[in-house]
Amino acid sequence: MTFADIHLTGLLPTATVGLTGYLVVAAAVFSAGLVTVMARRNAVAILIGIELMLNAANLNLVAFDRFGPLEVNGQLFALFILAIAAAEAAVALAIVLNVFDARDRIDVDQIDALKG
Amino acid sequence: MLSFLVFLPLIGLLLIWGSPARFARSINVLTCGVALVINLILAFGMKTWDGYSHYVQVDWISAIGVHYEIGVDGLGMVLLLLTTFVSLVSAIASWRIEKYQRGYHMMFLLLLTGMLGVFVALDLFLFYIFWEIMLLPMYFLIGIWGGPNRKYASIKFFLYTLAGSVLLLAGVLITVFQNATDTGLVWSIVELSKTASVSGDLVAGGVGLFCFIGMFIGFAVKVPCFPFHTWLPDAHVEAPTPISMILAGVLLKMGGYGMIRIAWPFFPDAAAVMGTAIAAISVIAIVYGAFVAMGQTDFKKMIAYSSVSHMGFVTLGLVAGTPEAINGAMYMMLAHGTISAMLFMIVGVIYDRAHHRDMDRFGGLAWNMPKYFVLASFAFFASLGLPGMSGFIAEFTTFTGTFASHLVDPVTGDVIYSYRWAAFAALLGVVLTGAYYLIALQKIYLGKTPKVYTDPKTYPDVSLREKLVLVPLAAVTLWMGVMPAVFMDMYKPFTDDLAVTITNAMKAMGG
Amino acid sequence: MLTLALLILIGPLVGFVLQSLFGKKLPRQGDWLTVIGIGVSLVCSIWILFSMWLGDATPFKASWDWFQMGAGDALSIGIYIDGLTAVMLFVVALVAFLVHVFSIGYMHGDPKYWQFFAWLQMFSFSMLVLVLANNLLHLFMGWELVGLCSYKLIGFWSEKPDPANAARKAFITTRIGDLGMMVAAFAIYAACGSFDFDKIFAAVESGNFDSFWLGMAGMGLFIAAVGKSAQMPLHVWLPDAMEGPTPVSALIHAATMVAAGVYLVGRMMPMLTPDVLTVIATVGATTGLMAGLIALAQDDIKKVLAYSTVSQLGYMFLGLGTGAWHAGLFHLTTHAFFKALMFLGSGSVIHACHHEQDMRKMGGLWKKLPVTGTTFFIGVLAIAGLPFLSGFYSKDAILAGAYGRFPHLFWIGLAAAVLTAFYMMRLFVMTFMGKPRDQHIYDHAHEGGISMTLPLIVLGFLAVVSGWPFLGWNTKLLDPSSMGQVLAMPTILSYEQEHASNIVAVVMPLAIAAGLIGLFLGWLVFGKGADRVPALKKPFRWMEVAFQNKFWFDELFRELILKPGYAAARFCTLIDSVGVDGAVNGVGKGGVKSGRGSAWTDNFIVDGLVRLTGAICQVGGSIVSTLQSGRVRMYLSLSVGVVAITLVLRWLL
Amino acid sequence: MDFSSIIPVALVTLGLLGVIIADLLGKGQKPIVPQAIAVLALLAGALSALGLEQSNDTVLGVLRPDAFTVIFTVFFCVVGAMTIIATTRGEAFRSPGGEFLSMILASVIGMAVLTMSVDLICLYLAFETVSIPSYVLVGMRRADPKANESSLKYVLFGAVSSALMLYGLSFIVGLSGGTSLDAVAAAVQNGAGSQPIFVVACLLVFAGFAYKISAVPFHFWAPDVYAGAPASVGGFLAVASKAAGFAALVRVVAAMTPEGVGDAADPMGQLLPEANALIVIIAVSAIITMTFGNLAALKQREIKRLLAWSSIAHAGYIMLAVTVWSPYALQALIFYLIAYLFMNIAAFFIAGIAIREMGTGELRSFRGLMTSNPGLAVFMAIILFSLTGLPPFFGFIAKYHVFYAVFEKGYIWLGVIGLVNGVISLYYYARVVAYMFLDELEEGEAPPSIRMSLVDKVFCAVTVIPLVPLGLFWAPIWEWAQASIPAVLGL
Repeated sequence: MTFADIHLTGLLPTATVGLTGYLVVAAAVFSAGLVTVMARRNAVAILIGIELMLNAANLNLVAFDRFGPLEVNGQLFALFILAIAAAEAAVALAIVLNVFDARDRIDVDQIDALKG
Repeated sequence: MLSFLVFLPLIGLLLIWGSPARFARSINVLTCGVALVINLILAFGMKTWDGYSHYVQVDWISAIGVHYEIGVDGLGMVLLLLTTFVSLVSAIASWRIEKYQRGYHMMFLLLLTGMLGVFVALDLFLFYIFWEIMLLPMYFLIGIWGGPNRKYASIKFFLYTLAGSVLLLAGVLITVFQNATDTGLVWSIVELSKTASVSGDLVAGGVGLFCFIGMFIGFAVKVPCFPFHTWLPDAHVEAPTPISMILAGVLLKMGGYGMIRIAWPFFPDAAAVMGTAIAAISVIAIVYGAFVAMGQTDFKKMIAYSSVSHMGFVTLGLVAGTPEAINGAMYMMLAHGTISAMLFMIVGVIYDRAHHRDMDRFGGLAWNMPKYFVLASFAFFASLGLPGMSGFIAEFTTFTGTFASHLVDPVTGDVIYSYRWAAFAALLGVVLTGAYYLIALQKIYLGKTPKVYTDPKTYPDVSLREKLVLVPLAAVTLWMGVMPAVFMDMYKPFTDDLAVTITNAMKAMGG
Repeated sequence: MLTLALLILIGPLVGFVLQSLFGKKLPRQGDWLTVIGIGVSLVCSIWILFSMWLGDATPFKASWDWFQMGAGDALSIGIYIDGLTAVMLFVVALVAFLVHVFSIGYMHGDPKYWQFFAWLQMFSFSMLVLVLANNLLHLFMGWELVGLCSYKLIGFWSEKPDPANAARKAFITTRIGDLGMMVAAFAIYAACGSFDFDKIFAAVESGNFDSFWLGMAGMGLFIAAVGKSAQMPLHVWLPDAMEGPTPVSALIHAATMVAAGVYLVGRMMPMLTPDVLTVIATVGATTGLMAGLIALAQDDIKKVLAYSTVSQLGYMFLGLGTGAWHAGLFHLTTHAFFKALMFLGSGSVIHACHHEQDMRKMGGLWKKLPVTGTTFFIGVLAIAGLPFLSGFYSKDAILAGAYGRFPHLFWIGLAAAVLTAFYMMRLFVMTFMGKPRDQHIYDHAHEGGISMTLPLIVLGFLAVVSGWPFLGWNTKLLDPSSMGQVLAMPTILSYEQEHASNIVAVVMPLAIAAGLIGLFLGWLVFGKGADRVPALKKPFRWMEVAFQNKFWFDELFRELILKPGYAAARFCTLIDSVGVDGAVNGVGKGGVKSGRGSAWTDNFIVDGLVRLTGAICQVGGSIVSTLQSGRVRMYLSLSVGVVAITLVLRWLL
Repeated sequence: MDFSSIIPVALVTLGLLGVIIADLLGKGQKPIVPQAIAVLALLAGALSALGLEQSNDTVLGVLRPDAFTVIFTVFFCVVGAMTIIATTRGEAFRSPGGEFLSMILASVIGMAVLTMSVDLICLYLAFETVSIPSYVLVGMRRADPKANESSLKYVLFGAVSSALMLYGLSFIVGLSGGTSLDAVAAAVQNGAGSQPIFVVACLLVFAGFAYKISAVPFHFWAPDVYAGAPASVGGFLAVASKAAGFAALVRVVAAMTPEGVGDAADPMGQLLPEANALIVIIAVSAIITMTFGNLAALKQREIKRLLAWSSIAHAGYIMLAVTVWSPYALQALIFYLIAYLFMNIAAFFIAGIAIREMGTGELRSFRGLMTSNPGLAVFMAIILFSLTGLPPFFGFIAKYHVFYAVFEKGYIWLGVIGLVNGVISLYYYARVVAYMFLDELEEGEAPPSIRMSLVDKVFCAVTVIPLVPLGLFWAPIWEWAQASIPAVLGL
C-alpha cells in the first residue's frame, strides 16, 4: 500500500492544510533559527541557526508558489537560496576554521579584541 | 579689474610658494601694498556711490542658476578699503613671525582673498563660499602660530563660526528656493533685495522668521553678539598679534556687513518683529561687555571684551532703523576696525617685550617708553570715544539715531515703537568704557615703574616697524574723526534707503 | 571778525602741535612758543571785546557743512560770537595767558617741563573751541577735549599714585555728567533734526518740541553743567583735582573749565523750562552753602580755594536759576579774575614754602611775600563783597535777583556770603598774618620772580576794576534781550529789573553787612593764630567732623557707585568664564565623571553653555562607543531587538 | 533577445577567469601580470558600459540596462580598479595576489548585476555575490588575529541580516504574486502596501539593506571590520558595497512608491517624510545613523575606526536623500556617492600607508606630520575638510545638494539636524588635522617618517587634487547624474 492508496482510502484525515498552515510552520522554524543565533555561543551553532532561518524562507516561498499565482518562480527562488546558502556556509566555516586555528576555541564571546 | 583685486593675493600666494622662505614676508607686504593701491584706484574710478560699479556677472553654474556676480557700491568699497588697509598694516606687523614663515604668509594671503571676496560678492552662493573660505586659514593661523592654549581656541573658533554659517546656509537655501522664478533660482543679492524692498519679507510667516533668525545667528556669531561671543576672548588671547589685528579689524565687520547687506534687506518685517529682542541683546553686549572688560586682568582679553561691547552698537544701530542709526552702525564698524587693530598692536608691542599680558604685573611704562605711551593713550582715548577721533562720531551718531527712532501715533498718542530705552541703557556702557580704559591705562602706564621694566635694552621704546604700523592707524582714526563726511558719503545711499525699508516695516508692524 | 576768531583758535593749536613734537629740543623747552601762541589769541580776543563793547554788539555767525548724519541737512561746524562769547573769550584767553607766564616761574626745573606747556596749550585750544561753538555737537567736542586736558594736567605728576587716581576720578565723574549732555543732544536732534543753537531756539519757539523731552533735555544740560562745574553731588572730583600743579588749578579749576558749565546753561537759557530753572537755582544755593561749610574746616590752602570755587559756582547757578541771567554771568567773569588771583597767590605761597600746602605750617608770611600778600588781600576783600570791588557788584546783583524770585534762596545766599567772607579771612589770616608757625619755612620763604608777580598784579587790578558799573561793559555785552524770545521769558530779569530800586534798597545794606560781619568775625576768631573755630569744640563737635569729612560724599560715592561697579565687573567676569561653565563643572565633577573611560580633559572646561553642548556630545559619543562591545552575539541581539521593538511599536500605534 | 547589455559584466568575468588562469600558470612571475589583467578587465568593463545604449526593456525579464545601471557599473569598475592599484605594494598579501584580485572582481560583478536586476531573485543572488567575496577579502590575512576576528563577525552579521532580508522578501513575493519588481509595484498599486504583513516584510527587507549600507540598527559590524581589515579593503567596502546597497535600495523603494513622487502637499516644517512604510523606516534610521556615527567618532583614537564611524555618518546623510525621494534628491544621492568615492578611497589609502609605515593607526602617532611630510599632511587635511563639507571642496557641494533637496521639500528640521551633525563632524575631523599640524612635538620625539613610493604619490594626487577644482566646477558630473534619474523613477 503506497501512501497514495492510504490517502485514497479516506482513513487518514483529509482536511487539506491551507497556506496559513505552512506560513505558521515557516514562522516557527524562523524563530527557532533566530533563537539559536542569539542564544548559542558557539560560532558553528550560529551558522546552524542561520541555515534554519534560510530554510524557513524557503518553506515560505514554496508555500506561496503552491497556493499563490506564482507559476514556478517560488520554487525557482527556493532552489537559488539553497545554492547560495551552501556557498555562504562554506565560506563561513572556512573563516570559523581560521579563527579556530588561531585561538583553538570559537566561543564568540571571547572574541572581542576589537571594540570601542 | 575688481576680480583682479580679489584674486591678487592668490598670485602672491603662488609667488611665496615658489620663492625661498626668506622672501615670504616681503612678498606678503608687497602684495598687500599693491592691493591697497589697486583698491584706491578702483575707489576713485567709481562714478557714483549709489549703484554697483565694476559690476561683473558671468555664468558660473548654470545648472542651479548661480552666477559669478561681483560688484561694489559705496558700502562694499568703504569696507574693502578698510580690509586692504588693515591687512597691509598687519602684514607689516607680522614681520617678526619666525615659525614656518612661508606657511604663515601663504595662509595670510588666502585669508585676504576670502575677506576681499566676501565684500564684493553679490551672488549668495559666491558670498557663502568666500564666507567659509576664510575659516580655514584662520583656523591654521590661530592653531599653528598661536599662544599656549591655541589648539583649544582655534577649534572653538572654527566650531562656533561653522555652526553659525550652517544656520546661515539653511536660511539661504530656504530663501532661495522660495523665491525661485520660473526661469530658475535667483541667487543675486541685488534682485532679491529689490523684491524684498517691494514685497516685504522674501519668505512669509513662521518659516520666514526661521530664515531670518538663522541668518541673524549666522552673522551674529561673527559680530559677535552677546550670547555667541564666548569664542572671541579665547581666539584673541591665543592668536598672534597681527592675526588678532586682522580678526578684530576686519573679520568682526563681516557679521555686520552680512546683516546690513543680506539679513535686514531680505527680511525687513521679520527684523521689525525681532527688533526689541535684538536691541536687548545689543544693550546687554554693550553693558555686560564693558563690565567683563573691567573685571579682566589679561590685557588682550580686556580689549577683546571691549570689542564685544563696541560691536553691540552695530546691532543696536541696525535695529533702531533710522538713517542716523544705521549710518552710526556702519561708521562704528569702520571706526572700531582701525582702533581695535591699533589696540591689539599696542598689546603686541608690550607682549613682544614682556612675554606676558598680566596688567597687574605692569606699571609705569610711560616714563621710559614715552613714544609708546603717547600712541597707547591715543588708542585708549580713541576707543573710549573722545571727540576728534572716529570712535566718538560713531557712538554719537548711533546714539542719536537710536534716540530718534521713536514713533508716536499722532492720533492716539501711544507709542508705536521706540528704542529710547535701549539708548538710555547703552549710555551706561559709555561711562563703563571710560572707566575700564582709564583703570587699565593707570595700571599699565602710570604709577612707579617696577625695576624690571626700566633697562632700555630689553624694554626699548617703540621701534620703527612698530611705528610704521601704529602711526598710519592713528592717522586714519584722527582723519575719520575730523572729516567723517569723506567716508559717510560713500555708504550713505545704501544705508539711507535701507533705513527707509526698515522704518516702513516697523511702522507697518506697529501701526 | 572771522579771521580774528580763526586766529584765536589757530594760535594755541599750532602751539600745541609744535610744542608736543619739538618741545624738548626747543630753547627753554619751548615755553616762549606757547606763551606767544596764547598771546595771539589774547590779543585777538581783546580786539573782539573792544570792537563789541565800543562798536556794535551784533552777533557774528559763520558755519561750514561738516557731515550729514542722517536724512536731514548736513550738520554744521562754525563760529558764533555775541556779547557773552566776547566776554568769555577775553576771560579765558587772559587767564590762560597769565597762567602760562606764571608757570614759567612755578614749573621751573620740572623734568617734564615742556609737556606741561603742551597740554596747557591744548587746554586753552579746547576751551576756546567750546566757547566759540555755534552748535551743541561742536560745543560737546570742546567739552570732552577740555575733560581730556584736565585729566592730563591733573595727572601731570602721575609717577605718584594719588595724582593718577585724582585724574581718573575727575575724568569719570565729569563723564557721568556728560551723559546728561548726550541725552540732551539726542532729545534735541530727535525733535528738531539739528544741533545749531538758532535752529534749536526756533524749534522751541514754534512749539513742536515735546514738552516732556524738552524738560529732559534741559535737565540733561544741567546735569552736564553739574558734572563739569562740580556742583553737588558731582563735585567730589574738584578737591582731589588739587593734586595737579597749582597753575593748573588756577586755570582749570578757578576760571575756565568749571565756568564752562555756567556758560552752557547761560548759552542754552532760551530753551530751559521754568521748572528746570528752579532746580538749577535750588541746587546752586544748596551747593553754595554746603561748600562754604566744608571750606571752613579745610587745612590745605588749595582745598579751601577749591571749595570756595564750588560755592561761588553755586552762586552763579543761583543767579541763572532765578532768571538773573546778566548777574550770573557777570559774577562768572569777576569771580574768574579774583579766584585766579587767589589761586596764583596760593601758588606763589606754596612755591615759596617749597611745595608745602598745609596752612597750619604757615603764618606771618606778609612780610616775606609783600606783593603776593597785598594782591591776595585784594582778592579776599573782592570775594567777600566789599563795596567798590568787583565781587560786591556781581554778588549783589545775584542776591537782588534771588530776593525777587525765591526769598528762601536769598537767605541761604546771604548765609553763604557771610561764610565766604569768614573762611576767606581765616585763610588770609592763617597764612599771612600772625606769628610764623614753622620757623624753617618762614626763613626760607622768598618772593617769586617777575614771571610770578606780574600776573598777580594784573589780576589784582582787574579784580578791583572789572566790577565798576560805570564802565558799562557788562550791561552792553551781557544784555539778556540779545537772546531774543526765551521760553521762560517772564522769569528772565532785564538789567533794570535786577537793580530795581526797591529791591536794591533792601538787598544792598544786607549784602554789605554780611561781608563785613564775615570779615570781622574772621579777624576776631583767627587773629590770635587759632586754626579752628573754638565755639564748635564742645556742643557742635559733630559739625566739625562733618565739615572735616566733606559730609562723607567721597565715602558715599565709593559705597554706592564704585564698590557695586567693581562687584558687578567681577560678577560678570564670573558669569562669562566660570559661573556658566560651573554648570559644566558640576556636570563634570558629579554624574558623568564616573562615566566609563571618558576622562574629562581640563581644556573642555572653559566657558559656559557652549561646552555644555560639547559635553552632551561627548556623553552621547561615549554611550554609542560603549555599545560597540566587540561581542558579535550582543550585536546580533541588539539589531534584531531593535527590529522587534519597532514591530511591536508599529503594532501598538 | 540581444545580450549586448551584459557585455560589461561579461568582460569583467573574462578578467576574472584571466586572473585565475594567470595565477595557475605562472608560479614564478611577478604579481604585476594578474594585477594588470584585472585592472584592464575592469577598465574595459567601465568603457563598454559607457558605450552601452540604454534601453528600458529587460534582458530575460531580469536585468534592465538603463542609464542608472550604466553610472553605477562605471562607478564599481572604477572603485575596483582603484582598490587594486592601491594595494599593489601591499606585501600583506603573501600569495601572488590571485585570490585578492579574483575576490575583488567577483564582488564587482555582483555589484554590477545588483544595480541591473529588477527581479527579486536576481537581486538576492547579486546581493550575496557581493557579500561572500567581501567576507573573504576581510579575512584575507590569515595570520593577523584581528583580521580573523573581523571576518568572523562580518560573516555572522552578514549571514543573519541576509537571512532576515530573505524572509521579508519571501513574504513580498508571496503577497505580490510575482518575483519581478513590476509585480511588486502592481501589488502596491492596488493596495497591498497597507497590509500589516507587508509592513513587517518591508522592515525585514530593510534589515538586509541596512547591513549593506551600515545604517543604525545593523551598523555594529562596520567599526570592527574596518579596523580589522586591511585599509584598502576597508575603503572598498566603505565605498563600493555601500553604493551597491544604495542602488538596490533605490530600485526597491522605486517599486514601493508607484503613484508619482513625494507625499503630503505642503510638508513645511514636518520632521519626517511619510511616503510609505519603507521610507518612514529609512527616515528614522537616517537621523539615528547620522547622530550615532558623528557622536561615536568623537571618541575614536584610531584613524581606521574614526573613518569607519565617519562612513556610517555619511551613510546617514545619503539616506536623507533617499527618504526625501524627489528627482533632485536622487540626483544628489548619485552626486554624493561620486564625491564620497574620491574622499573615502583617498582617506583609507593614506590611512593604509600611515599604518604600514608607522605601525599603528593611533592619532597621536600623527603628531608633527607637518614637519616631516608636509605634502601628505596637506593632502590629508584637504580630504578631512572635504569630508566635513567645507565650501571650497567637493564635499561641500555634495552635502549642499542633499540639503537643498531636503529643504526644498520643506523638511526644515530634518535639514537642520543634518547640518548640525555636520558641525559635530568638524570636531573629530579637525582633531586629526590638529594632531598633524597644531601639535608641538616634545623634544626627543621624532616626527613620523612616511616613505611613499611614486605610485603612492601619483595615486594620492589623482584622488585628492580633484577635490578642489571639482568643488568649484562640478556642473558636468551633475548633468551626468541627471541623465540616470528618469530611468529609475520611470520604472
